[in-house]
Amino acid sequence: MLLSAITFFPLLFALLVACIPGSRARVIRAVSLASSLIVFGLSLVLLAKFDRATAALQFVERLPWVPELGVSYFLGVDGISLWLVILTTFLTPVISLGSWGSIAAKVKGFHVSLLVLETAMLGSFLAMDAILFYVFFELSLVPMYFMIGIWGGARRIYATVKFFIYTMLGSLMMLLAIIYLMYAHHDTVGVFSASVLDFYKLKIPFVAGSFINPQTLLFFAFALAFAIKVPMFPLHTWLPDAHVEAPTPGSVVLAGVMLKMGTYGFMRFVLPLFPEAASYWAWLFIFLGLIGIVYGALVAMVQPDIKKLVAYSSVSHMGYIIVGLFAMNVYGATGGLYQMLNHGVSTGALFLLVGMIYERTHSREIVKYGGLAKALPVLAILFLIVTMSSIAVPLTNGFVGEFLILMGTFQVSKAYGVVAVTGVILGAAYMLWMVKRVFFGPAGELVENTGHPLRDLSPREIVVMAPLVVLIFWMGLFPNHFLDYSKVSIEHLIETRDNYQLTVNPSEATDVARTTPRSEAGK
Amino acid sequence: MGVDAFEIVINVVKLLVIFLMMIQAVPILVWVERRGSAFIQNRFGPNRVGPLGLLQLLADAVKFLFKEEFLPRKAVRFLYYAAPVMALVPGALALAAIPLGPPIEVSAFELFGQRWGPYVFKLQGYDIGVGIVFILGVSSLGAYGLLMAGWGSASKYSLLGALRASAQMISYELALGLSLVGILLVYGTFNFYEIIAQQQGPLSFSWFGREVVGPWWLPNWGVFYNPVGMILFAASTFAEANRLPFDLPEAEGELVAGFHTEYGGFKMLMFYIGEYGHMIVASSLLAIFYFGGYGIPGLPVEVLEAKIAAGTSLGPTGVSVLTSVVSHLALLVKLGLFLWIFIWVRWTLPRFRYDQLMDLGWKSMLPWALANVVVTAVWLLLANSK
Amino acid sequence: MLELADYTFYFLALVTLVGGIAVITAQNPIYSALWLALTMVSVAGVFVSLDAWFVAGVQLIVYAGAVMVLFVMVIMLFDLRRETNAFSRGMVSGFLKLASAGIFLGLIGGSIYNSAETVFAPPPAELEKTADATKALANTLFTKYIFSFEVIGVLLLVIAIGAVTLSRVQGGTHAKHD
Amino acid sequence: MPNTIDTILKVSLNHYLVLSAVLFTLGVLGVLLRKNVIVILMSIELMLNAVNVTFIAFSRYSGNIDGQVMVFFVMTIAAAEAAVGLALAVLIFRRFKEINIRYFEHLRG
Amino acid sequence: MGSTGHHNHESSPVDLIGANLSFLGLAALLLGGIGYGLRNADATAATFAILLLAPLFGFLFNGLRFRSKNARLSGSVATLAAFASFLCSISLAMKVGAAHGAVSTKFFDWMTIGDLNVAAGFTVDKISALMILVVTGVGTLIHLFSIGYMSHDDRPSKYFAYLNLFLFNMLLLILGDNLLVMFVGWEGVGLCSYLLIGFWFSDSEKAAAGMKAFITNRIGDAGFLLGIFTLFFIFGTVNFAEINQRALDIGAESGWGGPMTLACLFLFIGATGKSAQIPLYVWLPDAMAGPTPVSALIHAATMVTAGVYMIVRLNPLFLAAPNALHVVAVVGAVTAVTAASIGLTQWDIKKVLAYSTVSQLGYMFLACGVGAFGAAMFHLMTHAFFKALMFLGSGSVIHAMNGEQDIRKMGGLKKALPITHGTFLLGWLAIIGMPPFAGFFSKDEILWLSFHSPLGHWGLWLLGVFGAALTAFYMTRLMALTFWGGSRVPNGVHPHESPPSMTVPLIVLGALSVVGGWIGVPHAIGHALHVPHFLEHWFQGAILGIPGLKPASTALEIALMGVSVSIAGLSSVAAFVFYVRRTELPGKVAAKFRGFYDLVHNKYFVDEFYFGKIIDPLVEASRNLWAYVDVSFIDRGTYAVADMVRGVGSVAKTVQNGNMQQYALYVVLGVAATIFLILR
Repeated sequence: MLLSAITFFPLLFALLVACIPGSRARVIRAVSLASSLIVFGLSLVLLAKFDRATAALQFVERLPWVPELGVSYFLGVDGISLWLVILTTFLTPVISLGSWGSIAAKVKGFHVSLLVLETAMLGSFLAMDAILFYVFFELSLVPMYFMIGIWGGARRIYATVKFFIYTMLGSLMMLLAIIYLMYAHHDTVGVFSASVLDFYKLKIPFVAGSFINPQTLLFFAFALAFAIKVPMFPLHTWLPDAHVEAPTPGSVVLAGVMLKMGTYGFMRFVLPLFPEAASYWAWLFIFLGLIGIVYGALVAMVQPDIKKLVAYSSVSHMGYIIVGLFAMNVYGATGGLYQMLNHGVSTGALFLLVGMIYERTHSREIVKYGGLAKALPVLAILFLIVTMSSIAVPLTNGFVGEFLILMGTFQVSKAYGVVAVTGVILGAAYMLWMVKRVFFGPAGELVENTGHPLRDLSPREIVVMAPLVVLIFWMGLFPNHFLDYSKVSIEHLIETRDNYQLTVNPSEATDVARTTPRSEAGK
Repeated sequence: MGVDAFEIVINVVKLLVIFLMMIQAVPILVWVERRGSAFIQNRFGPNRVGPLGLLQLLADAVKFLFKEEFLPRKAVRFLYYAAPVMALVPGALALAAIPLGPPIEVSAFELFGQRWGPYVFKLQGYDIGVGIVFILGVSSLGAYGLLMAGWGSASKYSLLGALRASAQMISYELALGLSLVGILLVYGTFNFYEIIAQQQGPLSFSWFGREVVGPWWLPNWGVFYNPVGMILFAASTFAEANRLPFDLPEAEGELVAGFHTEYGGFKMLMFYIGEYGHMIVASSLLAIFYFGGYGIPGLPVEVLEAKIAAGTSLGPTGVSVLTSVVSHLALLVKLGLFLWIFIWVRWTLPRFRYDQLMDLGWKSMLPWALANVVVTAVWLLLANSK
Repeated sequence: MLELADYTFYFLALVTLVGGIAVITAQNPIYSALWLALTMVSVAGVFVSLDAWFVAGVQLIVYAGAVMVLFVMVIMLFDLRRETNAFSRGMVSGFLKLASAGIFLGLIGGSIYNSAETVFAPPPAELEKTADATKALANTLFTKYIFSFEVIGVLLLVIAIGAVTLSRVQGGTHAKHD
Repeated sequence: MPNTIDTILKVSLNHYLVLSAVLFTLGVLGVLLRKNVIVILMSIELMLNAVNVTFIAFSRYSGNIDGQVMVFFVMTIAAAEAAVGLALAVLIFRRFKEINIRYFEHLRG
Repeated sequence: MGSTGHHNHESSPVDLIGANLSFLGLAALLLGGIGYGLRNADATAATFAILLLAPLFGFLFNGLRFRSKNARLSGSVATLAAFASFLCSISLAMKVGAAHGAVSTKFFDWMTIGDLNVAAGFTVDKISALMILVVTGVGTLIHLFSIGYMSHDDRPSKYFAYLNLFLFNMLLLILGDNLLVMFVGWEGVGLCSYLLIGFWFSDSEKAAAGMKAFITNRIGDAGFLLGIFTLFFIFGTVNFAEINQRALDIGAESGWGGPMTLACLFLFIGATGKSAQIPLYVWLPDAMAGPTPVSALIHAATMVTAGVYMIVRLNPLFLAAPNALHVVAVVGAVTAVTAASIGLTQWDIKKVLAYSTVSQLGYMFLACGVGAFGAAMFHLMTHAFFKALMFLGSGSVIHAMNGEQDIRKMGGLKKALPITHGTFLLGWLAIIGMPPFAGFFSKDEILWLSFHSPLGHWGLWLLGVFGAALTAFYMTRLMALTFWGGSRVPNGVHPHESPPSMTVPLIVLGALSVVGGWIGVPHAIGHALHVPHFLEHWFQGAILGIPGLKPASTALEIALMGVSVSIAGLSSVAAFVFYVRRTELPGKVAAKFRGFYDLVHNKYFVDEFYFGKIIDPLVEASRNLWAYVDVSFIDRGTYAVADMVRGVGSVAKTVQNGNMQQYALYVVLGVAATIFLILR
């Protein structure tokens, strides 16, 4: 029940929040914060009970949903999804608290959206049934759509529509592929099933060198959905728009968690489900990932808008993750997973800080800034720390992930490694240049002429940032504390990739047998 | 064939009789009303024609019959003429479903060389198992008469009156129906005979599995079980019949005479008959549901029948007939009382304002009726639980 | 051998169909409504002929008594007179509409003709006494269909609120004047 | 010995179904052809009634009470539909002083 | 800004409470770390813990009260922290000496993934022992110096925090027992360098200089990373000891494509970045934007030598890749000469010293390149002494001149700043290689070995000597223009000697500049004087000897020594003539070789080349990428698809025209079709 509790508590709390009169903004905020903290606490229970010695699924819950089609309510967690779940539950209270400053209107709607979004995100990380996953995956779009569309900037409608249609397009392809897989399961086994575990058992025909064969097409269908979500290089243009228009909490949740749904999808579906196609086409994805790294960094460098810069840096960072995953060795995969968490923490923190700056000056144009470090020293320090994490200075979290990814890439090919490493340089270049233009130098137009003295961070804002900063260093200093939980799963994924199977933790198997959908269908 | 034909004949006769009863009752009621209002208002009333002005009824009838037929210009002929009939028919139909006394059991007898019977004649136009539902359904058709009249007259007063009337009827039908639900829960049946049968004898009910029996003179009437329902029902029937204090549809001050402004003569009379028919039906229902129907307090029908059988030397058929007649008289007494109350109220209370009327219906009576249902249901559950 | 019940059915069917045709052909909506009321009553009769007394009563109360009165009231309120062209225009679409309705009827009729004989060939079983039938109805409604019943209740509430909201006029008799 | 005509005329389930089908088709025609919103709503009531007849007939002929329950639900829905439909009609009328169905075209996005 | 400034001065209660709490927490952390070491391992672990955590503690202590203006308190804490580290360094060095080998400890496993197992492990061997002594020793002195230097600054606490952080990172770099921990320090010192160069960030150019330093370093770091990867995939480990051992086992590889050569070249890229060698030296002169003690500590004595240290650390590996060593040597020699030549024409006192540093670092790489790793370490040490001395001296001068750095506005400061002048003089003598000052021994060993080593070449020696001559010239020029001759000090500036906290370090360093070289007296001389080459003994076992080094004749060595010393001497005499006696001469010479002068004066236009030909085009290209690829191409493509869909939609929407009766018709048709399908 733990996973269901974690997944659906936010939804319940959303209902609770919805019952509070809209005028009681303080109560709403407090309840929302408290509820997301409760969910975080639950996820810590999950962490404490997690058995890190096995690659099998744990805490499995399985109930028939549409028994005729083998669709079930199937939740489970393994080393791959564990940290993403915790990342989600961790970031939500941070965002909730962080939104107190940036969301002034329609507070209730916002918090309801946030909590519903949390459920959707958690659900998609925990769902082990493809249809269930799809449902959560799509559900996550809706609150995000509202977040950007209601609390967004001037061009928010454009951004939301772009965001929505882009993501929708990809996931429709994925739905088709899922249906195909369900039928494939029916053809080989005789019953329908939408369980990812059953999908893993399928042998999907693959023809090297040809495009029109089931595995390749399915591979691309899934990959497209996730590549848009990530987003990968040529499909990334929705991201800067969405980020720029989104309110700060929306950006944080988008960059912090939602992008990870794409990379997680690669790890959970694309790589193990279509091993041959993934190996065969890995070059393409590494290539696009590398382009993403360099291209994202270069374009980030010339952005006139802080938030857009951070958004493009996300493109670059997500390029790393893709490259790491498609390196298909244990370093790349571990690094990729770690980088997902890092990016969630660091870019989330960056967006929060950018939001805090924006709340004070109401502009994000870099040229109007300068000398902010003098006016807002604490913010500047935090920003610098987060920047260091973002550009992967050692002893921050970013380094561990990027190092492992680069190492994995280097193992695949030295040339890939060399290209990927340029991202490290460019990353430092655009971030530091931005820091220099915003925080250093003589006081800029906005810093001087705000009409009121700029106030440094309030205690609340420090409380928002503190856990992120702590985590930045913790993850950088003691990566083993985190990777120990995922190690077995990732090694299992990499080593048995050609014939990947995921089992259910044997100690829980009896429960599953009792509620397996097949026996239900047989009635 | 034979049975069918016989039944049809009997039924037609019964219907005719009951219809005529209703029509005949109306002049009497009109007289009572006029005399009664005069009495209440401390004046004389019609007292010239015949003793106590009783012949006034005849005079009025003659006047109605011989008045000129006319059709207002622009009136819709069909609707104009159909409306009074539509006003009359539902009342009559409803009345036909009401049992006026215990069934007459005719033992088998020989006549014209044939063997007849045994028959059971019910003192009722026809027996429908779900009597009250039928009555409610039929009487709700009464609104059409008003609407047709209002529309067909091509007069604004009429139309407004008709709209008011029908809105009022729909509104109060809810309260009416709901107020009955409580007592229906108590009886557990729709059948009038069964309802009346249950009200014979002294007050007795079960309370947490214990049987409680009251003194012999206190009848087992519905009003003791569901007084709130009774009040609500009575009030709703006033509205349904468009009587004061709910006679907004024909509020003279505003609408001249409401939907029947443009009517005169016999058509007018038919509206009267419809209205009084409503009153009679409503009084009957009140009697049946809350006051034991044709039963006599302290003297259940069986006891009565036994006493008659013992006290006279009639055959079983005769006993049955006599019982029925006595019981019917009991019902008539109750009806007379209730009808008098209708009249009494009319001349006592002032008229509501329209929004007060609607507020009362939707915001007071409907919730009270609902609460009555719930409370009754809970009470029944508790009372019948062991 | 035809019995009274059969004649009753034919009479009611005739009234029903005539009423129905009149509803859709009457140029004046008020006649449509009145004809529809007639149809409702005769449908209630059909129900009675099918021994569904209680449903017939409810049909009278709800349909004939409330819904149709509402219609008539609204029509009268709008003062709708005879319409010069009561039917929507367009030869082609009109033909299409008629044709599709015809096809529809043909298909249903055909299916009735083909299937019902085989499925419901045995003569109908007598239902119990009406009172018992009503009880059985209540039992089914409040046990098997209790959830649907509740849902319908909620629906009605929603509809009531919705209808009130829709037809509320700003500054009506109940508006607060200040 | 009943003759063929009698056999055909002897009322059975099919007769009710045919009655219902015709009534339903009349309703469909009304919806398709009439312009007046209120008449269209009435036509819908007609169709619902036809369905009710079917329900009751099947219920009667299969000895199953569930059909009558369905009729209750249908009636409830019908009442609800009438309430909202009429409210909409009232609004349309207030705005356009006529209740042609074509005015609902203004509602499209 | 006055009000905001005032606002910032006052610490809010929250800040105070936070600072106190964190102070207590940090003290607990420090004690805990030490306790951990004491309990779990032994005194060694505890020593390591104190050595590393003391500066970290200082950083956190000062960093959390960064608003404080109390330079004395901040400086004292920081200096004490550095001094504690120094004491630990001595203790560790003694242990190493006693053990004749490395002393190691391991705190925890940092990363364990697949075959990669990186521990937070630290080791002191003879190389690093020397290094930590230099770093903590010189570091302590510079901390001390800074107390006086930064006493009037706005944010002294922040400054000392950064300085301590730097020390911590530098120690990580030195002590790490594997490449990754070294890389942590490697990047860490880069970060501190960035922060300290941009310490006065309100000045846009200073902030830019910091950024430039960091990014240039980043390029090197990228190379370093690639080197780590290559090494890991060759040897399956990142541990220094294991790498060196396996490199020894494999033996030297020939050719250019070998993995070890590649790894060494990658690592050398890292070294060029950190140690300011061609082509990545451009950041170091700009780095003079930082406070002068920072220049002394980071950009002269310690951080910039990290590249040299790294190569020395991996000397068996580099010896296994001789071609890589050749590259190192050539780059070193060329850098030595180029930087020295630029130094000839600079007017900024610190810039001269900066180019001098680059040049001296070139010597160290030259030494590495010819396999003379001991000599490189030797020069590293002596250079740390005299260059730190000279930077601090220049700091003293700048302090005295109220921030003026242009030597054209100085002159004749000898009288006003006697101690500064005296100590600076010792540094000068050391750097131009006058015996018996420190620089002489170390530089001479390099020159000799570059000539004599089988990995060396006479051409390298020639470059080295030429560089030495240039060094002597520009250093003398600096002395002459700053301290000697007539005063050109502008009116209103009254130079005065610095307080003791600044002069004491100068004196200590001056002494070291004199005696520092005596631990490595060359055999040619030492044999005669019966002075042993201490350093060589010390490094025995830690640094491999030059393979195939033949015994050489003492005469040749002494002759070459004489040549270089006399050329340097002549060169300084010439400079003295130019800038003290006949001050019109430099102008004439400059006019005569106008083109060449401009080239040199403008630093060979390297910055202009980097900016004009690489960075600006890259930024421009990025703009175009954004404008054309993102906005025009991808988005337009998306719109085109969207328009297509919209076109289809506009055709299809005629069906949905709002006419409900038509909808109803569709419904009826649909139902009919369904029935038909069912009946079929």
